[in-house]
Amino acid sequence: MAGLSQRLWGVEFQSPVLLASGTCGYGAEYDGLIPLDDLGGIVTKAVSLEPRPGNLPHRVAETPGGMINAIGLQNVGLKRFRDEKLPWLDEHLTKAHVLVNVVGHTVEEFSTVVAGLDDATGFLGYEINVSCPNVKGGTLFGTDAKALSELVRRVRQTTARPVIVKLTPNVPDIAVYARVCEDAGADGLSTINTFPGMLIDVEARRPVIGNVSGGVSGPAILPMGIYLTWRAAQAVEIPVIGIGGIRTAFDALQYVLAGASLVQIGTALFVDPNAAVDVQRGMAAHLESQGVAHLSDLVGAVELPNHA
Amino acid sequence: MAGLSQRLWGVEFQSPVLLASGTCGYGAEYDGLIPLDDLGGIVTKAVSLEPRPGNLPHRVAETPGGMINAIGLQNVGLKRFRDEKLPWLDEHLTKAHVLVNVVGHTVEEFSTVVAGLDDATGFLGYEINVSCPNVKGGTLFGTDAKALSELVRRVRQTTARPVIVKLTPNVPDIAVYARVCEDAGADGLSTINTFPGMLIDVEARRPVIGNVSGGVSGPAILPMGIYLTWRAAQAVEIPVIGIGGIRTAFDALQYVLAGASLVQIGTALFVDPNAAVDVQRGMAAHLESQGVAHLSDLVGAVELPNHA
Amino acid sequence: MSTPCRLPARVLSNQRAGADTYWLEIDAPPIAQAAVPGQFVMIGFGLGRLDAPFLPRPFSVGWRGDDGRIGLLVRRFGTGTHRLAALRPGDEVLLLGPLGRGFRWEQDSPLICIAGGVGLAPFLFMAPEAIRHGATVEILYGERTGDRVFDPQLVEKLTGIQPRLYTEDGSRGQIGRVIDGIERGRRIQLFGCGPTPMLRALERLAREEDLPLQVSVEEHMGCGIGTCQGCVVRSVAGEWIKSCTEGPVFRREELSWRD
Amino acid sequence: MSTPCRLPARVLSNQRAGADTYWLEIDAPPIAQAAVPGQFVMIGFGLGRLDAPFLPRPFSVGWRGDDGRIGLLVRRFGTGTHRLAALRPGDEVLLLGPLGRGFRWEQDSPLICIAGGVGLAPFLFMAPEAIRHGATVEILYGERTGDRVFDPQLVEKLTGIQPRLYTEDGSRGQIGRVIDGIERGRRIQLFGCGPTPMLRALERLAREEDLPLQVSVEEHMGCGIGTCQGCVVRSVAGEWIKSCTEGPVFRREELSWRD
Ligand SMILES: Cc1cc2nc3c(=O)[nH]c(=O)nc-3n(C[C@H](O)[C@H](O)[C@H](O)COP(=O)(O)OP(=O)(O)OC[C@H]3O[C@@H](n4cnc5c(N)ncnc54)[C@H](O)[C@@H]3O)c2cc1C
Ligand SMILES: Cc1cc2nc3c(=O)[nH]c(=O)nc-3n(C[C@H](O)[C@H](O)[C@H](O)COP(=O)(O)OP(=O)(O)OC[C@H]3O[C@@H](n4cnc5c(N)ncnc54)[C@H](O)[C@@H]3O)c2cc1C
Ligand SMILES: Cc1cc2nc3c(=O)[nH]c(=O)nc-3n(C[C@H](O)[C@H](O)[C@H](O)COP(=O)(O)O)c2cc1C
Ligand SMILES: Cc1cc2nc3c(=O)[nH]c(=O)nc-3n(C[C@H](O)[C@H](O)[C@H](O)COP(=O)(O)O)c2cc1C
Ligand code: FES
Ligand code: FES
Repeated sequence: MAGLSQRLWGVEFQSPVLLASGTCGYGAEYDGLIPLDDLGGIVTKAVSLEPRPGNLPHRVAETPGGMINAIGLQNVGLKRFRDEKLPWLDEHLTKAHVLVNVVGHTVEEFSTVVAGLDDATGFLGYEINVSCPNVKGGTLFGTDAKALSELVRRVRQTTARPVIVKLTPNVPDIAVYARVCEDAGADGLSTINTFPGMLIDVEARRPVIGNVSGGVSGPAILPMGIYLTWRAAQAVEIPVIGIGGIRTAFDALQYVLAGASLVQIGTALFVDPNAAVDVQRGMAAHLESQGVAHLSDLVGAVELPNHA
Repeated sequence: MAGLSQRLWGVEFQSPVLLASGTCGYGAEYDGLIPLDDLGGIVTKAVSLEPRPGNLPHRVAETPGGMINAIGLQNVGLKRFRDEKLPWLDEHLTKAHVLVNVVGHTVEEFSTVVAGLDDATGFLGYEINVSCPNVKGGTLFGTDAKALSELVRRVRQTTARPVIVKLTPNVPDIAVYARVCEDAGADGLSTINTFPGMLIDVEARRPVIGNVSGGVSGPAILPMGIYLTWRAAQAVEIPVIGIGGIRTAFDALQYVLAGASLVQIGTALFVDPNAAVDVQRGMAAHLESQGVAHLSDLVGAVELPNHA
Repeated sequence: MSTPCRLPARVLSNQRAGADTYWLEIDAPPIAQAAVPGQFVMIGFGLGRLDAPFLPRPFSVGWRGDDGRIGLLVRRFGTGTHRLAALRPGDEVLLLGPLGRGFRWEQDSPLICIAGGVGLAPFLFMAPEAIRHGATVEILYGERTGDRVFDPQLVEKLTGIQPRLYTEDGSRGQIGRVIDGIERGRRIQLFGCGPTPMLRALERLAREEDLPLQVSVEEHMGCGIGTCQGCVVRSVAGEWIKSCTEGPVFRREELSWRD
Repeated sequence: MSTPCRLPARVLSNQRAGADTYWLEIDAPPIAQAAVPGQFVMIGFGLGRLDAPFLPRPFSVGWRGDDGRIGLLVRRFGTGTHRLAALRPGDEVLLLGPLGRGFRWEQDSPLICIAGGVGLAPFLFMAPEAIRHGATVEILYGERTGDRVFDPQLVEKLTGIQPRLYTEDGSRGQIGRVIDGIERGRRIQLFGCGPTPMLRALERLAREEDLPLQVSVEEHMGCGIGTCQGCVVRSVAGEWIKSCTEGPVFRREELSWRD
């Protein structure tokens, strides 16, 4: 699958397909089930400074063509992540890259997590999560251009590794936030995180989700994700990672044509653990059948009609 | 279906179920196909001051669990609407109510349309569309609190009829815009319009939709619509109309429990013209089976967990 | 035009009639009775499912039986048509139809029907109807490849006539484009259904020869009944008009043929 | 625990075994071989469709045959289980399993299995396995109404024993709650699977009588393999722990039983 490889942030990605944060744990959970190291990489569950307990159940439920989740960023915290999770990744992933998804309540917390990981081995860079809808204040940075800029600047100063910012879809114009990140020194963008959603158990007259609302992901959000990725990619020069509802190679290729250099697969993994591997294989087959030598030839290659 | 009736804006709605703007034309298209006058009402296709030509095809396509449309507010304009479309509604709908969906580029245009219709018969009030993602600048009012406030104030001054404002989902917090509308004198809110989305034809490397992007509707957006309706209803005292992805009575009841007094059915009508009639019947059956005397007893009746 | 009817209906049979090509018969008496050639139905599965086709898909009424059945010619194209091609007898579908305006013809000159691919469908219905009323009908039928050609025996059975066949690869019938088969300098009525490039070529020919032409156009449809404005084509006046209610059949003079 | 396996598999049979209750047999040799009682599978349809169940659903392995088949007891509940209940022989499903930690037992005292509703499933698998290894096993099986009772002949065939039956409406078996059938003051091992109120009552009893108890819990699941953190229950230490990997079977001491 030679055509799938790309050089980004100074390293080689053997494939554009990564596993999305929160849907692949810390990698080890997939050990033996899928060939993790053959993928482009994985993005870890969010890591915060202190362990977070997470939300009350139910935390997940199915929605039409997708799912809703309100995990509440339950995670083991910086120290245990570094001591217990990162070593496994370091040892087992030699070709696939690891991005560490980072969350925090304050600029300080974000930068402390980054500083606390930076000299460890086993990962490439950071995906800064300013867009989780499932915790109070979770999208604060993602919807406030000034706070976002300050955050990205600070993280930028803290590390020389790639800093990718994961944007929220809940803004009038994602291009604005994409530019803010680029100007503040981000190396890339991830678009998109989930949409806030809610389900109600009509008989019980109670929210289905313990946290009342949660984030909607899965095929249902595919067209929104493609649009927002296109908007973001049009606005910046840095690479964009396309996320949202990808199930098939064709879904992924839509993101690529819209401007994504890499893609992430989330919810689809729950439906079929082979999803990412199959998407990757399908993308390679498409390149071959269309006589395209390199995937990068397709990045952003959507042709707009003259009138647009 | 006595339990379904409600008094709102000084009139009786025999049912909470309306047909959504843009999915039921000007009503006459359904003549003979479904018993329009048995419904709560219909919301017309957007009416602008001058006729609008609309966007290039393709204008519609299927998405996972929904659809995307970019009609571009093609409509006959104020004069022909008043002369050719309203009389049909006036004559044929004696029990169902009509809301006229109004669009404009400027505050002036909105208020001119409202002023131009206000003394006509055949409709109850206005649904002010500040949220169409398919025309350039179409969501300007919907995402700018100051402009929105000015617009609503102006329309409020122009008419004594009910003024309902249809909000866009593409904002960090819909509660803010809901309050702005209430404070400016709106009589109600409609939540929500479509989400911007895009599809790409991978073989042709072109957007599927002539307008490049469009608005996503249908079951896929159900949980987002319920959430945003809940947020909006929590923020204001005026009635809220719940919209987004409703297919079944249970979907509609989720909106009601979240705080909607009325609901609108859009995309589902394309799948089955009987959708609204069936939803209405199913809601009545639910009230009966649960021993609920009036639908209004369920409006906003979702019980939140103690911790929330 | 009669009011269309919403009809849950059962599939009676589904047979393969060529590569990626299926002939579907559905029990739909009210639609069979009311339909005229060139009209279409929206076929879907109702609100109980989300899988494509979630939105119903438009198909020309491809035939009608005296017993109330209608026939649809289905070519597998995307996800929705793959699902339709897999229908089995007894499966239930939700129909809406008959929809739109059909072909209109005179008895006084031969009807030449130009069918590109699945554009054959409306003519399978039109040919026997027109012949029954005394018209002379000829079908010129083109396919890209021979394997996709709709079963000639089935055509014979449904229409009583044999189309003149053209394939681009020449593997069956004559090699070449269907349009080249039109005899010039003769008073005929032209009817076209097929890919847009074919319809354009046909329009040019009809204009040059000053012949009457009606074409059936294809656009993505939302509702099929004129509410969504999804299915527009450019009118000669430069306006977007709805192909589901003003069409799908238009006289060539009604449409704008510029790009 | 062995690594779970992703397995496209065929339905061999599906029979109605009570009101809203189905017994599904699936050809799944690798899962049948590796499973232990109390483990579960995620069953779904893969990425080709969006209809519920879009996310796979967790079901206890309800039995295994020497020929590689597994049995699932499926109760129709919401949209997803309605679809599973409608599976026909030859249909393909996507399985992931075996998953989680199962029941562990000693040979030295009777095993009393308390099953509420579909909580019967894991014990249909466990009873014969334990009996084969020399244990004494009794199943106390409760249902709300008699019509839902899982076919006693099928239970006999699968397990070789007859559960003591309780229904709340008294229409079959004894009237009352299954928990009332537990004989006190005797050295026994308790195993519970069923609705949370039943498990709570069982825990209280086990605590009072100082008896060992293992329960299988039910939470909404996303992945089934520990990646999503969707399926948590409260541990005795007050932390949310994953029922898919730490459970679904827990010793009563591991969980927090406060509301
Ligand atoms: C009036 C009319 C009559 C037709 N009659 C026939 C017929 O007799 N036999 C036949 O095989 N086909 C016919 N078609 C075309 C048929 O409707 C499309 O092939 C079908 O909709 C494609 O669906 P899909 O899911 O397989 O394609 P996909 O490309 O997966 O569909 C994606 C989207 O595009 C739309 N779409 C794609 N192609 C078309 C198209 N050509 N026309 C309209 N919508 C499209 C679908 O509705 C859907 O929203 C007709 C179309 C029209 C408008
Ligand atoms: C470990 C385990 C073993 C189980 N074993 C069995 C069994 O042997 N037989 C049996 O009939 N049922 C069993 N269940 C319950 C079964 O998984 C649910 O009944 C089923 O998921 C409901 O799906 P639905 O689409 O019909 O319900 P819906 O209410 O329509 O589903 C909506 C959402 O709720 C989730 N959900 C609803 N109820 C449950 C539940 N009780 N547990 C988990 N998720 C739920 C679904 O995954 C979905 O996301 C088991 C559950 C677990 C966790
Ligand atoms: C269960 C679950 C947990 C998630 N946790 C995180 C998280 O910790 N950090 C984050 O940035 N995104 C998280 N996400 C969002 C995904 O990474 C992804 O952006 C989103 O699900 C859309 O992609 P998909 O449609 O392919 O799932 C989570 C998503 C799911 C479904
Ligand atoms: C084809 C189409 C046209 C629409 N046109 C309008 C419009 O003119 N004005 C408006 O306010 N909303 C318009 N909408 C949005 C709907 O009224 C509704 O808010 C949205 O579709 C969500 O509801 P649904 O999921 O039930 O379709 C349109 C939607 C569709 C699908
Ligand atoms: S398909 Fe909706 S107007 Fe023609
Ligand atoms: S179901 Fe995903 S962690 Fe348990």
